[in-house]
Amino acid sequence: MVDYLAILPEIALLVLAAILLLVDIRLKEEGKDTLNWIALFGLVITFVLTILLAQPGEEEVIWGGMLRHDWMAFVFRLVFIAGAAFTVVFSRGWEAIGDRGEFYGLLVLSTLGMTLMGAAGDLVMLLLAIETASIPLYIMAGFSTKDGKSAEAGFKYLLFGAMTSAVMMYGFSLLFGFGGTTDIYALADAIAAGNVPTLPLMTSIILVLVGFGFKISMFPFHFWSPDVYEGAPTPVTGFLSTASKAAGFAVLVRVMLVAFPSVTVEWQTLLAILSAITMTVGNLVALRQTNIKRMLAYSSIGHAGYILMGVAAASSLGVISVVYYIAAYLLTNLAAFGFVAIYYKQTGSDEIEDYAGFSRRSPGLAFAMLFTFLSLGGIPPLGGFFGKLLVFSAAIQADMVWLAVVGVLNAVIALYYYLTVIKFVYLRRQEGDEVPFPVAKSQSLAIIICVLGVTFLGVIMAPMFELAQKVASSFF
Amino acid sequence: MIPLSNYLIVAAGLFSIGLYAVLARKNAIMILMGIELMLNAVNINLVAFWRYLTPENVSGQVFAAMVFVVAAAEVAVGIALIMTVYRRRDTVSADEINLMKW
Amino acid sequence: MELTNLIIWLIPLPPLLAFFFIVLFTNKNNKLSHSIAVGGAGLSFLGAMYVFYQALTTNHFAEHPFGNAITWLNLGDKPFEIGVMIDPLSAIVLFFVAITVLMIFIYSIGYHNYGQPKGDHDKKGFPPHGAAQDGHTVLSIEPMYARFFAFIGLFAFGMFTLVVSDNLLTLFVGWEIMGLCSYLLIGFWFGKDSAKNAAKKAFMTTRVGDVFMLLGISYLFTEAGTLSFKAIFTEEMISHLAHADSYIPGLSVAGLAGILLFIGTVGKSAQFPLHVWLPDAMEGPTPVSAMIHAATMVSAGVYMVIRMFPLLQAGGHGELTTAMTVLAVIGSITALFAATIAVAQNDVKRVLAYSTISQLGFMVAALGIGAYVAAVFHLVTHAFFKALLFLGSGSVIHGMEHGVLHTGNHKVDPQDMYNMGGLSKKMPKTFWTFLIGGFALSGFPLITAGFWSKDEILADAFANGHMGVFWTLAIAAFLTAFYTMRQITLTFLGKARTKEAEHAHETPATMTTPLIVLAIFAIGFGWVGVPEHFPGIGGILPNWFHDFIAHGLPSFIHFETIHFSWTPLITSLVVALGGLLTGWLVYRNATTAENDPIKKLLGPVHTLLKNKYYFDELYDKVLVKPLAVFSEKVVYEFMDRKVIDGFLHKVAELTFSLGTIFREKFDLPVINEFFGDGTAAMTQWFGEKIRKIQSGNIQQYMIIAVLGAFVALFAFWMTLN
Amino acid sequence: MTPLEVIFWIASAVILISAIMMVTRRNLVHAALFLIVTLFGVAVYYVLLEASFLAVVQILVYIGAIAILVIFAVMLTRQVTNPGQLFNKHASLALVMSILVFIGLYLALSVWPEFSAVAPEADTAAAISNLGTAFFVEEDGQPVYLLATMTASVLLLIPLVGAIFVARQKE
Repeated sequence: MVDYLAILPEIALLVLAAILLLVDIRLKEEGKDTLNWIALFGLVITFVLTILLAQPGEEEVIWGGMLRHDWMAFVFRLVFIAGAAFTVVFSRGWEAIGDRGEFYGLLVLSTLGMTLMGAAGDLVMLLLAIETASIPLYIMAGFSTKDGKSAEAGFKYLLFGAMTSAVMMYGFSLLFGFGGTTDIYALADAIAAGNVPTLPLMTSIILVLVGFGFKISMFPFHFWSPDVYEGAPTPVTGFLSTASKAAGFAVLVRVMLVAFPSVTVEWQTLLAILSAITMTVGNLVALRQTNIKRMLAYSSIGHAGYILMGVAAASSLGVISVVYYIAAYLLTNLAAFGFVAIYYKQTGSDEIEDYAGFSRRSPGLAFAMLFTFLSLGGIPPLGGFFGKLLVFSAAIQADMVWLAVVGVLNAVIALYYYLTVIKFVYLRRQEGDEVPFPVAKSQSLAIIICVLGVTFLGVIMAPMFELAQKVASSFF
Repeated sequence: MIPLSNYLIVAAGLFSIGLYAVLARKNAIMILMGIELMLNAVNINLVAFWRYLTPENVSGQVFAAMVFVVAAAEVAVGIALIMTVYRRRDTVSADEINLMKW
Repeated sequence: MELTNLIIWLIPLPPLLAFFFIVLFTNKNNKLSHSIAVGGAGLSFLGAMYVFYQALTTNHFAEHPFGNAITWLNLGDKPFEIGVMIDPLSAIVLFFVAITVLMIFIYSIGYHNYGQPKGDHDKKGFPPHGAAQDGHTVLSIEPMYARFFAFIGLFAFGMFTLVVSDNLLTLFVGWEIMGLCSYLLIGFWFGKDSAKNAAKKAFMTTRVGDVFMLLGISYLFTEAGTLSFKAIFTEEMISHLAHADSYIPGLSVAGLAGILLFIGTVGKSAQFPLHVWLPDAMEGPTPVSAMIHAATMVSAGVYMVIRMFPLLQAGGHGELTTAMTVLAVIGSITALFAATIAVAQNDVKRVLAYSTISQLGFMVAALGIGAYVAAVFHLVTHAFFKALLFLGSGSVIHGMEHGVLHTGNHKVDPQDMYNMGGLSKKMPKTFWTFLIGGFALSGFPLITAGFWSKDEILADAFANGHMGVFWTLAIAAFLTAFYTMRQITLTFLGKARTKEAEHAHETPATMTTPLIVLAIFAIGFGWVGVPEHFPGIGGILPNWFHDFIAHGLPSFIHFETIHFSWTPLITSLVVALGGLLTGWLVYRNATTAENDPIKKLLGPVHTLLKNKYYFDELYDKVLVKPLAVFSEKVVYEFMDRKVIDGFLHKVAELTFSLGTIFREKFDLPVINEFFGDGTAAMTQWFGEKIRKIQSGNIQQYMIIAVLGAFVALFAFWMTLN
Repeated sequence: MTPLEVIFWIASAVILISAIMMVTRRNLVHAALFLIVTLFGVAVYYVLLEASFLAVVQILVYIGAIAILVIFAVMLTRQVTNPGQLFNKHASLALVMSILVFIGLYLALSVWPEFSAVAPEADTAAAISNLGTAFFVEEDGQPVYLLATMTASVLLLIPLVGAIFVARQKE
């Protein structure tokens, strides 16, 4: 019974996907708005059900070891479902996707894959979960088939994803050979007992990291993300940059910490170096961008670098910082892409220059944007700040002061380009900026929730922090 | 008897050939075919490991079967996306599909 | 006790509520907005005074400071607590902050021309230009009047939070809120490019300090496991921190953390070499200058470093630690360096800006030589007289603007002191209060507060044998008196040098009343800290200040009472009076900026001073430009276009074309190829290759990914062997 | 050499040579045919490794599905033969990289003690029936791979939805 209750969210998501796909067939063209509401309510209900019924209890290993029913799985489930729900809100009325049942169905299926990624305790399950999460995203990125850029985004995303996942699978096969088991938790002991030398083991780890690095857009596997983020429909980009990335981190944390304790120092060093390069590359290139989606893409590469810092720390505080950072980052980046989506729908432009006069057209939205960008930049007392603080502390605690210094310098650079956008929003004017800006009720509500959430995470951190502590306690 | 190493070396070779197709062939369909080669290399590995190290346990074969599923799904979606791009741009050459850059 | 603690918690709240109220509800109604803001500041003021009174009347207050804490985060075995604390240091800081903040709020009403009509052509983001009324032009009300009060409310909230905090984290929160507000307020007139740039500069420069401070905070937290002052400043903890080695050889954990935190102060309190933002910040409205540069933000930097004194002195056993030496050197350099610049400035506010940097340097240097009480004393007196001077200068500018509106000649800069002169008769209240403030700044003997605090710093430096610091500060003090008198002479004395100055007007009571109140403190506050051994009057009044503050330090830190000595006293008398006299003598007949007497005397050095030692230009050349070029050329063009793409080509060419090239170049007649078509062909061949460079190419991305994985593995393999 | 070894060497040669042929063909239909040959070679491997179920799946399902899909794609995009260059401008580097990857994998694996292991005697017939049940049936009250099977079915649903979506675009 525990087994079924534990995968209640997955069951609910599957049912929701089926409903969406079936209802779509029956609906007439003018009634397609309903799909958005069904998807939103379905996800909200799933979210509530998850909190109420699927909290982890005593028994952790379920489904014959396929899944782990622990706090990590639980927290990340909430993260993914919330991400999907916000994405649904921002997809509302978006041309070519907002009225498509397939789109919502794929979104929900992808979320299902992610929730499994967060919980997978077995390489077989992990592989299936990663693909279940990724393949719908390839289609979603290329969903606006009338838009050449979108099709190209899907195309590039698929090719890069398929290549890296093939490399990752090769790594999986080697791990299976070294350990003789597919259970991630049994792997550590089996590897230790089987006298696998460090070189082949590190080879398999690096191969696996290619796949994980692709999901979290870590250097040098990040190249796809600016192109794909720019081309994909903006709501999809928001989902890619938050939930999908968070899923990658969930897997990375679990696999690294659980399966490879014998070579912790080696992979720690590797991840620390990659973290430093990732954030530096992301932030420096972001400085030069003129398209806001591309800029946010590079900025999210930078954020991936910060989060990697917490993973590289390989400590309890490290895991806490990763979870906390992801929670704050989820809300801020979803809101950020929300603004981009709303603005694009009104003006048809993604250029940062065209944000001039935004504050006049919609003071409330502009204020929320200010908030969001300040949180991304790590200004207290917002969630982004506390996330950064934790990540830096984790790095320092792990004796990687140099990494923290790199992180701090990067934070300064990052602040600059966030403020550049704010400069256009608040200080520049353009013709016709007296015209006010209609925003759908559900979208303003979503943005208010994001902003409040970010402030909450920055001011009253105890609840989230304790949750993150529980997550960490399943590893240490 | 055939040692395990023989299978692993052929698998590594197949993987590298597939990788070369992915990295170097311009035609996107060829890239997908290259990925198929890589996945087959993975499967040779899995089955060989199963037979030589854990024949009493079926997990290697199950794993291989799941790789089939993944391969099929990726190819199907891949071809769908390639068709979309082809309709818009009249080409399937990976290096001509570069509207977005820098 | 309970009531007091509750009030301490509540002190920061009213200005914050005022901020929200004004922003959300009343921003259309000017009167209601300023009433709410002033009311909020008033409530905080009452609360602060109550707490201060309780602090004075409680026995053994220093041993049992007020405050309590709540658990904020449960970090497993050690809960993370935040809370409030009022000990002698924060009590005295709270006292002056509450007074000055309230005065500045009231002053702002008049400064922003409340009660005047709306300007004819005034736009948001620009200073008001005046309105036509009954045929002549009068001052007009600030177009963003309500918004200003909202911002300063938030700012006050940040400052109060910082002062009542019992731990570094909430202190930092207050610190950063002020950083944000200073950005908003310096750039209040964002329509002016200069204001916009100044705001950006202030924010970015202080941010440099802030990140180091944050690093210091996290480092301290990792090592000490707590950020609470009470928990850190225990004998065991301090000695633990003093004896643990940090990453930097020769520095203890306490030393490194202290220096990192101090870099935060360097940014916030505009110490050398991060001082560049403060003079530019004068682009903000004058009450902002008073608020940021006297009462709150820059003082906060010094307050923080004073607060961390037990950490800075850890391990020194009475001798100077590395951290303290850093403070002493930076402080002295700043004090002298800024004072020399102030001598050559003609803008009435800029002189004060550099003077502030210089005086903050005095405090930092005092702390650096261990003169804890003197540093606090100067912090308080300086807050009073510098707020007074800033508000006074605002009043002068206001009066001059009157004149400008009267004559209609907008080319005349109302802030240039050479356009003034003789204002003492036109604006008597402003003159007398400014005179008091100026004399306090110069350290006019016996009657002004500035004398007592500055004298104490010099006496301390002398008594403990820090002669380098002593003489540096003495020269700085002389310059202080000199430029102050220069300012007073040019502004108020003599005859009016322009028509505008002739038509200047005294400002309304909302502006002059705060001046008078602050002037009282600028004189009277010195009397609470007269040393016992001072000849003649020492001991008449008890040296209350010294007892009160010194007892606030943890008991394991000991001070030796310094013995009275004539040398520092005479020095401070000579520099103060000498400076004032020289200033008056040199400038009483000054006419125009071109004929500035000092300019003739110093020649090219004057140009150097006037241009602030070219520090802005230096930073622009060394930091700003290179970074821009770096991101433009190196990252964007070089990294992206050349390195990644070029690298791929080069590698391919090297491996595969090497053989071909060699065969062709050596097999074919070498000379013919080399001097003939060969070079041209090579160039073309390269050009062709480069022309083909493009990206957005997914396979190129893949190659880099595989290459990256391979390099990682190879690097790992190399470390194995 | 035992007959098994002979079969192994022939299969290896078929796999590698036809893979190389596939990569270098200009005509995409030919390339697809070589892919099918490679996949057959892999199926022979499965037989040698006594994984007969997978061998059957490889031939009946996989080759059918993949090869037909690829050939359809080739036909639909009318790109049977590639005009212009076969390889992109990084081809030479890609070749170096691929060779390095092969050498790297070989070197890394060769230090593993089990690298040259010999196959133990095993009752592989039992394994087939175990495999059949492993997908669906519970073992010791624990459904071992049941959830994986269900996820795989969801995963297969996705391209179905995607295909419908793409097919509808024609309108």
